[in-house]
Amino acid sequence: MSLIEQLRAQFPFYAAANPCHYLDNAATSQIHQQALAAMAGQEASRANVHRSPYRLAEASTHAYGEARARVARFLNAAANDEVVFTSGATAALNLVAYSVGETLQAGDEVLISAAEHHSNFVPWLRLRERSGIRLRVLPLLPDGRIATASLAELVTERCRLIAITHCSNVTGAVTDVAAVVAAARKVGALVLLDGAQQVQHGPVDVQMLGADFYAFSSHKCFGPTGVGVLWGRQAVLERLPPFMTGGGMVGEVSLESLSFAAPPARFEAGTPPVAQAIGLGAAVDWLMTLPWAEIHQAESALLARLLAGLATFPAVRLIGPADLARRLPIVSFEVRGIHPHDVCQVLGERQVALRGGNHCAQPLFAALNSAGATRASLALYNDAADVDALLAGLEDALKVLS
Amino acid sequence: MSLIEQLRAQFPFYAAANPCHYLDNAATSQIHQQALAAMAGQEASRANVHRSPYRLAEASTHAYGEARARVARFLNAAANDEVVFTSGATAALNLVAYSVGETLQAGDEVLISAAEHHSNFVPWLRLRERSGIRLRVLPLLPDGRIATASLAELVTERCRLIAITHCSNVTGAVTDVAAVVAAARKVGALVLLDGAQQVQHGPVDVQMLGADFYAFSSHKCFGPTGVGVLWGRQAVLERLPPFMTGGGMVGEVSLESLSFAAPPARFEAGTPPVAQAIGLGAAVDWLMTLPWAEIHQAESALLARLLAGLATFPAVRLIGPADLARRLPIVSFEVRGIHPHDVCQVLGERQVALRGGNHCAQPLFAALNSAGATRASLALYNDAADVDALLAGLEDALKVLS
Amino acid sequence: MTSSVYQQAIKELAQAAHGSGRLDHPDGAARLDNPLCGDRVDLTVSLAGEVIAAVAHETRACLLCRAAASLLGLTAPGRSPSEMRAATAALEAMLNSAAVLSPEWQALAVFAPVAAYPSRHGCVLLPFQALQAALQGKPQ
Amino acid sequence: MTSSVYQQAIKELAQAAHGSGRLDHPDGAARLDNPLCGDRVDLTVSLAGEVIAAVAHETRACLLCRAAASLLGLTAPGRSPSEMRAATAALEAMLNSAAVLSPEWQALAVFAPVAAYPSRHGCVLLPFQALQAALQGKPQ
Ligand SMILES: Cc1ncc(COP(=O)(O)O)c(C=O)c1O
Ligand SMILES: Cc1ncc(COP(=O)(O)O)c(C=O)c1O
Repeated sequence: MSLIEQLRAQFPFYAAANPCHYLDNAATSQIHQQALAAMAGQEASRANVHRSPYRLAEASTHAYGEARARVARFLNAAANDEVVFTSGATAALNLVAYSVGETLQAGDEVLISAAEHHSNFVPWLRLRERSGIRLRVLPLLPDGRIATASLAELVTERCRLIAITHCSNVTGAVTDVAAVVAAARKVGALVLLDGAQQVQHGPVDVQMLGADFYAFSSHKCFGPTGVGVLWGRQAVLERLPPFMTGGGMVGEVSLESLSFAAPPARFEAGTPPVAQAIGLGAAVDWLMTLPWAEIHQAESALLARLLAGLATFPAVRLIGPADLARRLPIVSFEVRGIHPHDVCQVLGERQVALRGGNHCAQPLFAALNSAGATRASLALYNDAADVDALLAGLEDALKVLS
Repeated sequence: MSLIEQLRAQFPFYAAANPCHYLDNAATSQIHQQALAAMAGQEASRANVHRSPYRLAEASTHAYGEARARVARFLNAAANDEVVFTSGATAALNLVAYSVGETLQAGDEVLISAAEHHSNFVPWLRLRERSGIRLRVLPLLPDGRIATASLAELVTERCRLIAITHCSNVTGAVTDVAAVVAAARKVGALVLLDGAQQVQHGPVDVQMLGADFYAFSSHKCFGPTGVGVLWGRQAVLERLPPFMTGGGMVGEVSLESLSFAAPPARFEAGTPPVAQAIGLGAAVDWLMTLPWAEIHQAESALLARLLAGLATFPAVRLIGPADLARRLPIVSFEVRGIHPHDVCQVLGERQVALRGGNHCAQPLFAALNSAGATRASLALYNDAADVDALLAGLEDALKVLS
Repeated sequence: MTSSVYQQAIKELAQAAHGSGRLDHPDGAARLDNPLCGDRVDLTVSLAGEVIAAVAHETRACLLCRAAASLLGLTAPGRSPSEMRAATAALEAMLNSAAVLSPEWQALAVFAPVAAYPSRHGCVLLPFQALQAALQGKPQ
Repeated sequence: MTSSVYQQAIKELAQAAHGSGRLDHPDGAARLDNPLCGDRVDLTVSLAGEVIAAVAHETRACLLCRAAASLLGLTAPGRSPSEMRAATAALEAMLNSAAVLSPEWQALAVFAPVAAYPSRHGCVLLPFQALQAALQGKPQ
């Protein structure tokens, strides 16, 4: 069996009758069988986490803690307690916006980029409304990459936080994190990376990246829906107030006094997504076993095949960098005179799953002067037949729609 | 087959080898097979919700919408769009505290009770810190019921919201909602009911209750972990700002202008817990088919057996109303001279699953002058053998621990 | 090279773009966005007594939405606001529950294949909803 | 009527409540709570040169926690802070990873059955952690 065949054999999606050419992985990936089995197994006989001394409760608590440890290993976190489970990347980003936001003063600055997903853009607009912070925005190069050269100008002494995507969900461009972290360190600002798109393409090393926060969603890295992660540097988490509050995260509670548990409990109010976190733990555990060099090579080859194919269509304009370095296999393009939804519709009828529109990134499309794009996003189980089906379908679409 | 046997046959928990006497249903219930299957089926071949015109995405969007419709029926909501999916009851309560909270002024009042779970207590303490609202607290009667007679005094013209539990997770006491709603209407205050404990015991009718918000968690009513519901009256939801922000809930997004989608999307930032919501939909669909009169009779009989059994122990003191009317089968008790965790430990070794401590309700225990209690909470699949195992185990515990 | 949705009639409607433009002195106007896909319709309408005298729309949208706007531009003039409300309801019913169209509104049948794609319903409905919004508060 | 955890030795320790009380002029003090279960230990400690002269604790807690506090009250006096740190580490290792105790700390073995109940580990550790907290910043 080839690597791709081996991988496909582990996904329930490919066991279904007539799986489509699934190229919408940036929206959500398919689930790995281990993640699904771990989640279902936990649910089948369950108890709440937090202390109760009967066998099922001890088992839930243990499995939930083990999931945390697995995510910590996946991110190379310095400690398990740096991993906070949330309901998704959006919730993780909102957690930082509310919690760090509470510590900021009017006039303090937060730096984002024009490439951000709405989930890392709107929370900061809202914080600006609440707290009078100043929001600065890194501009884009014409090919959609973030203009990190502007860091020197935009990171001022008042900058408290740089919140930036690790990889764009539209262009596939990977951010020059080292430059961002270096600029932040100069002024003592924190760095939050939105890793929603990155983690699908392999484990990351938060210590090497040098960031303070890292956010991602389980459903985009082969785990269940309903859970995500905020990793935070322990010393930073320890001095932050909570975001949501409720059961499981307090010390003392009365009308007169209120204290909070240490992280990560402080940030996990209420019953967490126990089974989903356990499913995610299984997914990242599996991800850590994969031959990533080989997979990256395969992904790059497919990406090259797709870009070369698209280049043969005079009506197609690529949104995003054309060179393969510093770029993930997420490919957005315009088709002159044809609306992305019409492209997606025709391709969808041909069993090619794409997504079209502004991809929750209106500021990026405004910056690149585009009304929207069709996006194909590849994952480790995609093969040349998927890419070729897209290219053939696109040829059809041009005929049908012109 | 008896009703209980029929019910048990539908729970994977009872198919496992040696299921314990599970009496920790107020913490989390076991999952129904339909809910588990619906969740797993959705995950096995999936796409994100929100519009994309390929078959899998259309199917996900449809199933997610259908889940919303099912929850709307379960609550007898006036419209499907009154149902907001959250990550749990705690998130639903925080949503109201942040969103309604944003519309309040210093000096406005929020009324809660001393019986609240921390998830409906701490968010209001935090709002008080943020906004300078005044927090008033309905006291308790000696048997733990909320003293609704104090409503007349505590609901002032400045009262904007009454946030109160539908049923206590410690005492099992069901709140006199009609009295609360009547008091609120007099001054134009909104009413939020925390239904986390109630929904496990049958469908509720939010229109008949007359509240404005209703919050609950899936995992406490036989659905998956990782999802919950905030129901809100449409006219109320429409005039509220969002809580979390991000993908899927905006209109226009730019540095200069920001608008939000209509409810429920406005309150569902990011990728929702799609598969979990679909699992919850299956759970409530099943709940709506049950013979509730018969189940309530069985639950009451078991409750009576438990209370009668406990009454034979001179060392046991009940926390909560002794009469069966207006009370759910959640039973907390102290054992003189013995710490709840020691009781739970001995019972746990005997395969009786209980929970001990302050049950995330420190203000209630402070009001009742108790340091904590052991809790047994019954659900529709419990039987006399479960109760008898508890009573026998308690006898043992007294011997072991004295 | 076929598509269940993009039949010749739809493509011709979109191409024709009946009623495209903007009225100088409208009695009503509305801009409707579909935030999830970026479709936008700017619609102006003028009334003559009980009936719609003219409709004009600027539509930046997908082919389905443009075809629907064009059909609206073709059929609305001369009808009453309440007739157009009925048409909108008929269109919605056909999409959502495959309801059969009355003989009067057979022209809407070109959109029947879209029923299978709920994510596209909004594209077809947007121009009709824009007309409703523009007529809001006007005599029926 | 048996329990793997509540063996006679543990019950006797809890009952004896060695070292219960409060020192009048302590060199260090700490209050530690276990918020999830409500256990609380108020601990005071006094030093004589390099060693712990006396320990006193007020413990409102479950039987396991009271037994652990009692064992602490019995064993800490006469030992150095660093010896007690080693004892705490040994206790933690026994609970978390069933590590074997050194001959010196065999007394802790009464808590070995608690290893099977992670939710109770905190109960046993709390008094030892309270001592660590009370010794914080003191000469080792
Ligand atoms: C009365 C009550 N409210 C709120 C909650 C919080 O629910 P969850 O932990 O599922 O968010 C609970 C759960 O313990 C509860 O019993
Ligand atoms: C770059 C980026 N950030 C954040 C998100 C939000 O993730 P989720 O919707 O899972 O919360 C996404 C998902 O689309 C994304 O692509």
